[in-house]
Amino acid sequence: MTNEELKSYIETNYTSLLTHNEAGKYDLLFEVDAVNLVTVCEKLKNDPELLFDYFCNLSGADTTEKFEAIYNLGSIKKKIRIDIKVVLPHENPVIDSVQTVWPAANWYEREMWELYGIHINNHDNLTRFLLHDEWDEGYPMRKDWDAPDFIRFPDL
Amino acid sequence: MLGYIKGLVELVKGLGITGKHLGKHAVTLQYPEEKDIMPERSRGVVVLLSDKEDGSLNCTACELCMRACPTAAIRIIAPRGEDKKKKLELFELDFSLCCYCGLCEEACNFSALKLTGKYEYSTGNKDDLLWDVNKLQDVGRDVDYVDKRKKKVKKVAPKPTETVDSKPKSDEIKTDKIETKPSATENKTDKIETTKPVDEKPKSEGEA
Amino acid sequence: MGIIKKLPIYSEKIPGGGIVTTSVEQILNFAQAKSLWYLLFGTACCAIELMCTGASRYDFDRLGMIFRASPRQSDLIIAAGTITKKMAPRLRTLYDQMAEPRYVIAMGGCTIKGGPFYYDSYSVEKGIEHIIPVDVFIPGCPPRPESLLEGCLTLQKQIQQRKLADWQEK
Amino acid sequence: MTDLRTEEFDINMGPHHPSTHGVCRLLLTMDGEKVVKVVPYIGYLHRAIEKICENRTYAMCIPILDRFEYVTAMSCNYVFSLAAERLSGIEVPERAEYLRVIMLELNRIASHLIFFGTTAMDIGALTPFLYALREREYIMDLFEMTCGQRLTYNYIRVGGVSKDIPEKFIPQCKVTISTITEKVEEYKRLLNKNPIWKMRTIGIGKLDADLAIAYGVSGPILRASGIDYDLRRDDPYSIYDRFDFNIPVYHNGDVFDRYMLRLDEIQESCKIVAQALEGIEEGPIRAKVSPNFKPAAGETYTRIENSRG
Repeated sequence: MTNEELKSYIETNYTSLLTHNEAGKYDLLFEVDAVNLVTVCEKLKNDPELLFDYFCNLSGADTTEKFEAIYNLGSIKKKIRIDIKVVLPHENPVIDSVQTVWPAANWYEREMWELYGIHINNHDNLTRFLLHDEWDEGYPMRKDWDAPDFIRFPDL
Repeated sequence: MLGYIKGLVELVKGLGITGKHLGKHAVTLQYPEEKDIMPERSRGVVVLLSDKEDGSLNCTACELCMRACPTAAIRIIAPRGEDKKKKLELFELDFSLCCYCGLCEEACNFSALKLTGKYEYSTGNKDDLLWDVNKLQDVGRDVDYVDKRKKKVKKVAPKPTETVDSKPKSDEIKTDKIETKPSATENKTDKIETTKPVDEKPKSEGEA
Repeated sequence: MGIIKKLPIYSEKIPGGGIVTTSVEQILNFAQAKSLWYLLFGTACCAIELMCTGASRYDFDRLGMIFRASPRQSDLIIAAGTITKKMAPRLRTLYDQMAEPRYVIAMGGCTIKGGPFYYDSYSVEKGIEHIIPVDVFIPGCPPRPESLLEGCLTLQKQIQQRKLADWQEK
Repeated sequence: MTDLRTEEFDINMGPHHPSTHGVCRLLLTMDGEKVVKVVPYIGYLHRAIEKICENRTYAMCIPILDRFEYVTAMSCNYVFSLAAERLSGIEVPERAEYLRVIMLELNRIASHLIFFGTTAMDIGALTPFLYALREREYIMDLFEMTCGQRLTYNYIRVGGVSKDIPEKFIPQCKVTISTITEKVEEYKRLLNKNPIWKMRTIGIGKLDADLAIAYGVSGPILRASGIDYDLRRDDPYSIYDRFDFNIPVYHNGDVFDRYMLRLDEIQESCKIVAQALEGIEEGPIRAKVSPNFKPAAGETYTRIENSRG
């Protein structure tokens, strides 16, 4: 399935759920509401035409106004890829866990919670694991984060 | 039982393979006595290069290397003198930060610094790793390099006429080119002036 | 340790006792310098170079350096690789578990001052010197195996110049 | 003899353990010598590379990314450059693509050799370690000759590669490739039928296909579990579609299969390098990209087949 076929397929079958985003280059990028995330993911995984069974990556981003969570999905049988983006508000970002769909999401979600402070609903083990145990300086990957011993790159 | 015998046979076969190496010459390099010849592109310590003829520094204090450095290991202070020329006041390279990526060498247009094949600089004192301009120059004295500057010196020639003695020679050879290119260099210097990061750098580092 | 440290105090009271001190010093220092067993403590890129140094081409064993898996059997930590804030207490624990006299080599930029991770990194320890005392710093990112060998030779030289009086004080 | 009562107990392995070759803490629940449950703790080498790259130009990021995955730093250089190129639509010259493939595959071999050496060392055979790292040095020589460093290359740049290969690279590379192909056969003879090696690897650490997919396992481990999935063929990047190579697949998903698969992959990589050395032609090695390059707005996510998955 080529990217165009995939795009038209998704646009016809997932009209209300997924909206195409032009910013995505090379791979297709779709946006989804945080509320629908888990249902969409389940559909994508079980759709016999798509079969997105492979969870590649989950990345977070801080655009200073919004938080973004980007899910990179792949299908081993159909050999296609797709990116799904969820935009979250900067105040109290909360997102549902997709680890019931793909168990691989577990660690990525923990990492996102730890570094960006995006809270994950229904996560079974939301504990600190990248930073050291006594860490109490907030969420370091946020753009406005600062700490006393954090040395910024000198502006040369 | 048969399994054990088979296993033993296989073990002996494996030993045979190691045994083959017995008489062979070892690949080991007897380090302090014999040393590998470093390839030309080897990226060891950074040195400042000196002019091949009069031994003065090639550096023109343009600060391009400082801007290219991903770890901010290079620190240059070169305020403009009264004659609007940049004078190198401080050139420090911190080898505890340097990541030997070679971007400074690529950024340099004046063959002023080079990553050499030298690597033996372990020390018991951390402060020894902060090299100033003299040490960088001393280490680089015997380094052979291709001077890609020759043509460009003539462009820049109007700038450091006072300090560098080699300029008169270069001026003699080709005077035509000088006229064409000073405009470009002037533009460059203007740009640097507008950004004026020179004074701010030491402060920000001091605060950190 | 106590006996060795007090040896100069007692022996120098005897006429000619200085000879005993000097020769004991020389023998001890020689023995220490030529059989530095190091703890395999590799965390990042430098660990790969440490492995290369231990392997066929550079052969660490020639210098009397054999890797040990346990800190209790080793004289030397080669801190190879970035030490993060999460790892720092473990490094200290390992150092404390080692028997005296113990030495530390800081290999590579990260262990000296943070290296490429000095700026903008929230999780990297800016050098290991404030966790454990360091004897030799080897610059490089990562240092070549030869650099590491040279660093070890520097450490051996340092050890051979030590006096009995300051034998275990670090 | 009556059944001995066994009781489960916990063992803490790591973060510093001689056989982790890196840092990772495992909380093992053991039943005798059998591992019943593992809880991994990671983050001992979290160096905030993403945060560091936020403040740097694209050219400056590449040396930092070298330290990201230091066993195969070329792939890290490459995947970053590829992402930047896809964003701004930079055409990479032909020769540069060939050089990239050669370097990537050589680095894959180097990485697999480290796997082979250290795994065997941890399981109890020291000789393969010495052999594997001896061969790896030949590849390091090639890298050093080309870009000057042994481990952190900073070689593959946005738009091409940083330097052309020196003259003696191609003959030396051919010799290296043939030596390694030969030596892999020797490695196989050394270990494959060794009863101790077989006892300690066959049936150990089994990962079946469904679990592998569910947990997003990739690379050699996925293929050792019986899933024929390789991005070099299934999502082709660079010029991999021009080369003729097999993708080895094994079906048991245990340690032995992963070991066999990696040894096979070394030979396949040797094939690719040999073909690339034949096909390489003269030409420019880098598209025109300014040092302060910034790609066009947009976002892209790039995947490549790294040697470690």
